[in-house]
Amino acid sequence: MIDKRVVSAAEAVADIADGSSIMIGGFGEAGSPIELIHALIDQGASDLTVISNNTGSGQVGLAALLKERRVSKVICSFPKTLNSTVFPELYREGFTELELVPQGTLAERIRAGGAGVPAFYTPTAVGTPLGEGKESREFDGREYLLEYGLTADYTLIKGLVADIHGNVLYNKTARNFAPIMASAADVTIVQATTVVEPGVIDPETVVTPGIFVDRVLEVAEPAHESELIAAGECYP
Amino acid sequence: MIDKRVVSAAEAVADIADGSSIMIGGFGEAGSPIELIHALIDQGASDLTVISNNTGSGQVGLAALLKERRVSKVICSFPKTLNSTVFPELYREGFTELELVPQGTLAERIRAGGAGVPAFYTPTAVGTPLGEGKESREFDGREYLLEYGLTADYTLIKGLVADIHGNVLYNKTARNFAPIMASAADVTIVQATTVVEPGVIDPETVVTPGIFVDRVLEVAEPAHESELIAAGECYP
Amino acid sequence: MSQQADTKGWTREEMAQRLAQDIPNGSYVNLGIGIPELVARFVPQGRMFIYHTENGLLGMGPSPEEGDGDPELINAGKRHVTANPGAAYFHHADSFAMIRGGHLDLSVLGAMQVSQHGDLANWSTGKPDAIPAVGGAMDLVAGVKQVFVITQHCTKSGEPKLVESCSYPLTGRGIVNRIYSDLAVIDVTPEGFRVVELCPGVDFQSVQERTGAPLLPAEQ
Amino acid sequence: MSQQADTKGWTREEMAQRLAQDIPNGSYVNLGIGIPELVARFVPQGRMFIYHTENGLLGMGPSPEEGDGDPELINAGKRHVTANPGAAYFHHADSFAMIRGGHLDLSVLGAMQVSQHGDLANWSTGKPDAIPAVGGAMDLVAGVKQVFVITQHCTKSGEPKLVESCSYPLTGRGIVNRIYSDLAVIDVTPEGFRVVELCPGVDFQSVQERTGAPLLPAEQ
Repeated sequence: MIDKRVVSAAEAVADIADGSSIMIGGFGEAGSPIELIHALIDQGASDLTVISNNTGSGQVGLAALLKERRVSKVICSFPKTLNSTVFPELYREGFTELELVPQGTLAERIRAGGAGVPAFYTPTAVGTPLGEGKESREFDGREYLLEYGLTADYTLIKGLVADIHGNVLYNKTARNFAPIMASAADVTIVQATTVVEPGVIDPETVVTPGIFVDRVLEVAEPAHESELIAAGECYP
Repeated sequence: MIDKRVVSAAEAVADIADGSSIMIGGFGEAGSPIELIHALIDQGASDLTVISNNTGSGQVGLAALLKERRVSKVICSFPKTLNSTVFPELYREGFTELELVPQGTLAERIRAGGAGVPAFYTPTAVGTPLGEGKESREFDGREYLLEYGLTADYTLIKGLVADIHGNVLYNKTARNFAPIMASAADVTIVQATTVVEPGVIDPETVVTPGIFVDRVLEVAEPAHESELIAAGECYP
Repeated sequence: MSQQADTKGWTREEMAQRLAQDIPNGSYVNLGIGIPELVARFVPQGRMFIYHTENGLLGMGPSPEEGDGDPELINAGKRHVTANPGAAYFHHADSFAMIRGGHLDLSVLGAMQVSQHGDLANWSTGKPDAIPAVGGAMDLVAGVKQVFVITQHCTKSGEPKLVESCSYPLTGRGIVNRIYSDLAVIDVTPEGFRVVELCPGVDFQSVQERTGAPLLPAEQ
Repeated sequence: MSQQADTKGWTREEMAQRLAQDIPNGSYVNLGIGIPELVARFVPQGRMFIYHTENGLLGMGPSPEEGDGDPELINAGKRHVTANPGAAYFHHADSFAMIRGGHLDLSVLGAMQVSQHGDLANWSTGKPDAIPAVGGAMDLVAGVKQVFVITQHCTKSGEPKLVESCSYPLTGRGIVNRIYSDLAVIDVTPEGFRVVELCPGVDFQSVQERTGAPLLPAEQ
């Protein structure tokens, strides 16, 4: 009586409106939910804010979404990767705004957003240009910056196995941002290689509990960014 | 070349000095590291600060440590349980001080302590006696309290399986505070029912990575608090 | 209990069953210790709820057969429970992230007092010799989307539990959405307590007499 | 490179090997991208290090055979790696909790500049047309117990990288403990740079000439 499956990537992302904020899992190509991103390109939503560690490579997946000029802002720690030409052009042109956040601060802000913590203090970036203008405070004689929790309207992530209640397992370092992003969005959409009945996943090993997941899509043979790029693919 | 095993509970706790702060895992009897606590009683350290969700039951485990008058302060969310008579007496007498912390704030303070976050804001306890006198601040029109990260000199926890690098799996709801406490102490000591070689535990399922663990002790048949109490046991 | 019997109100089971009817299918629910635990017995036909217990389990199932319990599979009341298919175990920081982060749909709690502004007192009498113990109650009311209180309408000595202002120490301020008592279902609204439904055979006036603050009648 | 060859300094591999000799057995180590990655090739006899990669793996092993890589098992430099026995995967918040919480023993990083006060610049030239990208460098230097820098002593154009004060944007302030260059091993002390060891065949004066701040001689 609880079944979070959707039948297509198009259905999964159908309600994403212009102006939405979207967290997108992945560190490089590991964990990038390419099929969901491509469905979002087809769907047409624009003026998006994307929260993701990178900005994609080549002209597929996240880079393709940027190239289609759908993203007005990225919140990101490392927006240049090998084969990453799309974002630099949009950034220099002034089309896409960048909020650069240290990787650990980005992760902790997302975790805080999901955990109901509106703000926290961190030692990261004190005394650097990324700390300039930020509120700071001393604890035990050391300086820390105040950072704010981060939430989004949607999260798109890629799992290895999901059950129809939304419990998710990941593949190796594809886990990266997915569990915390799942917790920080109003609507979390998971594509998984295999979708199973409740009870198949050992409750001791669940990484993302179903409470954080709203929609589950089976994508049995997900594409890998590097393979698409090697094959010269451009999306759409 | 990395082997964190110790051969006895006595060796595991040998260096705990008077005045130490000690996090002790467990929620009720689930996850209570009774053998390590009993070794600490034998060892004799006193004037301890104990951070734990409860204060033990009967006259074994944590309750026995209290009864031996080794604990000058507890930081705790729920210091009264069925069969819990030791702490109430020490508290009324004024021997043991109590810092009462809401359960979720206690967990988050420990997690923050382990994660290098000196302080964070939480909505819990606003407008209640436990929020009185605390620094507060509004975010988006809602009031939050400033709470501080919590660390300790030692953590004592109970796992199900550990490897000699210190990776740990737990049994069901015995997991409770153990993973966060493991991250928040200078020295973390784990008793586990089974101790295995590296590679036996699937890296996808590790709950506490070995980086947080300093000593591993095999206790093949750990006692359960309720069974000891039913058998009329008192320690020592 | 005699007080309650006089008013011919709902039994505790009936209160729990009535509350369960208001929980949408697929809800994630945390049940407090005591009467709230009874709610798990009454899942309306065609619905499924997933129960969270803050000590680290989502997908909590019923109590095991006597003697089948695992001392390390317990609920927040420290009683033996089971895990349903689709369950997940997690540590306390993750468990309270679910609570504080607004991921649970409903928290059902008992009460010592509820004020007409939705303040809840359910953790301490405030007596000087009491051993203070709070557990997860303050986190639940601060973070869960909806808070339902299930309680006898009056104390054993006949004092109203629904009051203008709580005299006991608060668990949370302005956080109760709805109250299920043996006499009525009552919403906390910006205007104060509003009766949603009366127990059959119980009239508005008799509930008002047992309530320490003005009651508004059900909206037509 | 010709500049380096003139001074007959250590090769990159020798620098990495020299650094590895200073890592105690059982250390948890994060290796940055570039020269720092070479350190993993040189584990002294009788020791074992556990490598952390901030994208979510503790117990990182060497690169797989060409063609054997899993595109979802990569390091922070996005290269295929393997997982050793005893490894663990975790998400980014947990990974940076290890970093920020002071659980890693050592971070080895490259540098554009290091100041005599231990300030590090290694993430941005600060040029107006540069695409800023920081990754985890600022977290590593803010949280890891010790920070070792491994770097050529001078830039390709011969400018000193060890300076009085960094002209490039900082990664962190006062956080470098020791520098391994092709010419020397140099500590950052409260008094400034102090030579710990000179590359055989390189004299103090020639290192001083290539350094943008005063050098103190090795303590006897």
